Amino acid sequence: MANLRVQLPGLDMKNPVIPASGTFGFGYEFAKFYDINCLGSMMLKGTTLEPRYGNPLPRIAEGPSGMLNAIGLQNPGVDAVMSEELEKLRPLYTDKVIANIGGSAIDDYVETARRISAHDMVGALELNISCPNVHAGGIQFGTNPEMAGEVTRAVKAVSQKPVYVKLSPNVTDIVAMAKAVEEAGADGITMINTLIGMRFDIKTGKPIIANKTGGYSGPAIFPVALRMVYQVSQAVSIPVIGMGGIASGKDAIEMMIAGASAVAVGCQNLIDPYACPKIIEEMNEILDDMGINDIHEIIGLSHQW
Amino acid sequence: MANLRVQLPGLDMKNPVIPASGTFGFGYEFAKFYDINCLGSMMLKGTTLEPRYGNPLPRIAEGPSGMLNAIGLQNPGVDAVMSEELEKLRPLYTDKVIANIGGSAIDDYVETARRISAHDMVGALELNISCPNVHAGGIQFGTNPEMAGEVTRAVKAVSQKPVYVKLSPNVTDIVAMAKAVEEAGADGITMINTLIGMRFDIKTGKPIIANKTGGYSGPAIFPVALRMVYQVSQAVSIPVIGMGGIASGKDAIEMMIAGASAVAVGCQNLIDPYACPKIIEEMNEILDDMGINDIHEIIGLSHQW
Amino acid sequence: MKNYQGMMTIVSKRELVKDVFEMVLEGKAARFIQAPGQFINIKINDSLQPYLRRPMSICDYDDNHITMIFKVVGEGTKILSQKNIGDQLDCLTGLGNGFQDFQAKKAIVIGGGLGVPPMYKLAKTLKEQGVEVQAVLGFNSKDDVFYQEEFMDICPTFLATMDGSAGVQGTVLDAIQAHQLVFDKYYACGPEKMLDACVMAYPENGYLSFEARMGCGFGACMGCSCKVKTKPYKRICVEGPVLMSSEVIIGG
Amino acid sequence: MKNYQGMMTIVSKRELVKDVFEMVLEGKAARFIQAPGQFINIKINDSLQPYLRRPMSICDYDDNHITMIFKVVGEGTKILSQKNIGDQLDCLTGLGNGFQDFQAKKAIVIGGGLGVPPMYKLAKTLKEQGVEVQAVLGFNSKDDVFYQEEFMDICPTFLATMDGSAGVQGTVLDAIQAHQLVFDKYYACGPEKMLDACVMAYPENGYLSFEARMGCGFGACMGCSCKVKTKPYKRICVEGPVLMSSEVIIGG
Repeated sequence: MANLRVQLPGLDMKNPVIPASGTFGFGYEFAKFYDINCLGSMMLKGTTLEPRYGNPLPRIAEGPSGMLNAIGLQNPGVDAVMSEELEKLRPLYTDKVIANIGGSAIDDYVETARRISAHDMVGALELNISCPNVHAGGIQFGTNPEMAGEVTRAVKAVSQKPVYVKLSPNVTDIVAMAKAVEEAGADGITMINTLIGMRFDIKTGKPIIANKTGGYSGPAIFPVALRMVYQVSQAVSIPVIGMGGIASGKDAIEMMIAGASAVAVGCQNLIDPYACPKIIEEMNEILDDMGINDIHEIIGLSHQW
Repeated sequence: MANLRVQLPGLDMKNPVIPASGTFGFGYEFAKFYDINCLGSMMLKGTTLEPRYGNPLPRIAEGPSGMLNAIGLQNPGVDAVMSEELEKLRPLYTDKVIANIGGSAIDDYVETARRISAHDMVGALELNISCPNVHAGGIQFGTNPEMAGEVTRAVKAVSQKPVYVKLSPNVTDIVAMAKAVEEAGADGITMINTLIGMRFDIKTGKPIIANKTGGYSGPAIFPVALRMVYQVSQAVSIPVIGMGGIASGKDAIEMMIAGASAVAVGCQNLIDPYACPKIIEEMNEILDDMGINDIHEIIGLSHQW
Repeated sequence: MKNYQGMMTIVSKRELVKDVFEMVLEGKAARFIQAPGQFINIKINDSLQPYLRRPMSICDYDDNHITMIFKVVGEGTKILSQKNIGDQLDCLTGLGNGFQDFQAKKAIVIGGGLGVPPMYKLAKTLKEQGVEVQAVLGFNSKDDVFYQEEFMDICPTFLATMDGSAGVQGTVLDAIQAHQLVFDKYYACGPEKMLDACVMAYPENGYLSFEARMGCGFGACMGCSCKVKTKPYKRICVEGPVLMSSEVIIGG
Repeated sequence: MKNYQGMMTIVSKRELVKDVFEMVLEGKAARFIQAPGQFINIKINDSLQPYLRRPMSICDYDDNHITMIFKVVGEGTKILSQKNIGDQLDCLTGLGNGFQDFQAKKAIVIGGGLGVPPMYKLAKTLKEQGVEVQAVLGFNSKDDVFYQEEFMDICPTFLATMDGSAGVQGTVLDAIQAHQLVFDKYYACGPEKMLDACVMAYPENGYLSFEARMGCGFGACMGCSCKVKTKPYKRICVEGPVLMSSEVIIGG
């Protein structure tokens, strides 16, 4: 069986499979399905300085091979996440987790990062500068290289843990965004966040999602994610955690071939709560069939062409 | 049965269903399947000043609910299109067609437009400033508002027919692009072109498409297209022809509810050569069920919310 | 076998009224159901279409069977209605809190339209617990009525239809008043309008089962959170679908 | 009935060798086929997965039947191989130019691997036209050989395998030389490497059937255009899949 262990800043992972933020709650919900210690790490639900209820319902719509969501960063706030949610997770998961940080203003990001980066269970931060579902809620940081660099620099200055920046695909030049956050000191990049989409009720003409627009994710966005990871992983020297529509071990391997050093699994956790363990198993089988001994052999395999 | 007739600059269409450029050849290929006079209009294969062979093979890859293509503007050149392709089409189609113009430099666009806009069968031009598959081939015009305005203005100056500009979704701010071409004199907007994507052969790590990246289209991109048409149709006063993953009459109606004054059907023509007549029939049935007498009642129906 | 998940086989299927189907599923996953009012979340196809699972209320169940009743309203339910006996479905079962408080002398179960099914197993359970049960079932019209006989076999059952073509004309509340029904606890499932009306008419001693568009059905995506008086929010899929009347925020 | 399109029913299915299936389809759409070497394009599922049709060569046909042979190489062919007798498939038929020139005294049909099937109907047609036919079939190894008997019933048939486990060791060209086969016209279908080798060995009097990833299969998308000596390009799906040896540009 191939070696799946990968080391990334702040994360020593037994395998490169990570549930993506917002599709895994704070982890413990999945412990009733399987032993979550099989996971390389996990990205926690987006956390803000203050508690947020988020957007009105409906927050979910469906698309071909994907779904739209507009949750709006619902979370109990950073203090409650540390004192309650992470304590519920502590007995269930022994490796380090990735805290996902959201916000509307730089000061929010900074203070949230300062507090949660001090938590012993947190191995790294994921700076979400690309949430499409919060008005004045980060998206502007995710589409402007200067602002992306600015918030990254500010968070890096206070974080006790490595900082990964989550990039939005809704930009003209994803490489410029990646270089900006690398230059600002990011330890890694996670990508891609959701594509902004909409659906309408044809009877009333009303947008199905109360927030009108939502973030589109699932297999439908996989080819876009592969392309952007391919471009960015060749343009920066920090590791990229690839995500966007990964639904199988084959998808995960294709994403790493594109240049990802690890993968995050999003929507598929919602369709199949057993998605992550299945994907880890499938990766093992495929690597064995391919006669590959170490997962590192396939990372960026496409760059030679 | 509801009135489906829509009038757009240069086009008096018996219904709002138009096969999209690049999925319908020069029209006559489909005459062996059905009487193409049932179509509101048709968008011809992208035409350039000089003949182009296009990209090496493979040019096609598959994705979840969609396909990637990198044809590279293969076409026999504007003169052969007028003297040969359109003459083959003439006996088969009586309404006006939309000539799609591609290029690498403004002069190419201008000269191609000058020539083909004089053709009697051509009712309007579609200016493709967003082809993702030609290196230095239009895409830069499609991502920069100033350059988009510049090429639009230049083509408008010589065109004898109304000019529609085809927008790329691979931008941060689609509304800025739309406003730029409107301000430059565009008579209409067609959107969206394809999303840039990739797929890889996991055995070799090689990109499946010889051009490496390809344009991703099909139902997978439908929610993104709906969102962009919704945003643009409210920001400009010229009509929008909506496209991107329309595969059914219901999809077509949802696209018009989003704000499109007509729709273009792309990939679905490749999956089902009978797609367009089926979609026209389905639209009639749905409008009857909804008790709608005129298609205009649903155009932009979502904007009230 | 995996927790909460399993393949279940369609062993019976019948159309009760136009577009409303009763389906009985057989499989071990049924044993994860612990209370009436819990729901199952079904992967309609093993393809990507439709993409999301479809949450379905449970009408009746035992250790190896689940009876569900659904109406064809869209692509997913249409495909489901075309499945045949013997076909298998990937199901997540035992989801949600369900109805757990059976402490009552005289209870009333209120079902509106597709909210009727979960009331069936609930009525049977209450009766087993020695509670005196009455049922009020609301429909749009006579042609939409289903499961009336099934309820009558369990308890006194009263009908309401909006057009008056069967039972009392009007809402379930009109029927309760018309028949001057007395109760010390009520349980309701139906359209949000109906549930809101119940809460306004009877703010106390009620349990109401709510619906919401869900991403996952098991608490991961926060797609179905609604505001309640007792907490900042509850997830319909985990802390719900059953809420206490006293904690419901109308339009929450 | 629609031109070129129709639902066809699977009436027989058998695994010839590992992962290689022969399937017979029945339906009126078969009558649109006009020449051996034409192909059909199949919608494997009525769902969005897989999205594209799958082009398949035609091994044999009559007015109401199509025999095809395919190998399970990916998702689409895997799903197709799991279809059952009685299942229906949405097919576009009679696509491509096919083999149309049967003017020969002594012809040789050359099939490599999954390029063997279209040679079968071609060999039968040539024989009917009074042409003396010989067949050379190339495979990787003995275990991959299929349809040898079927060809032997029609004409002298020679085998080549890369590992020498059956027939001549080497390529189809090695077999032609080893048996010193004489011919005034040849027809070939197989991997691009094999076709290129044929063109280099025999630049004249040959017809070769090429493969390409296709978007549509009927000339709309330009996804399969290849450069040829006679025109700027030919679409494999319309002006092909059969090209003359004299017009082929190696690696075109």
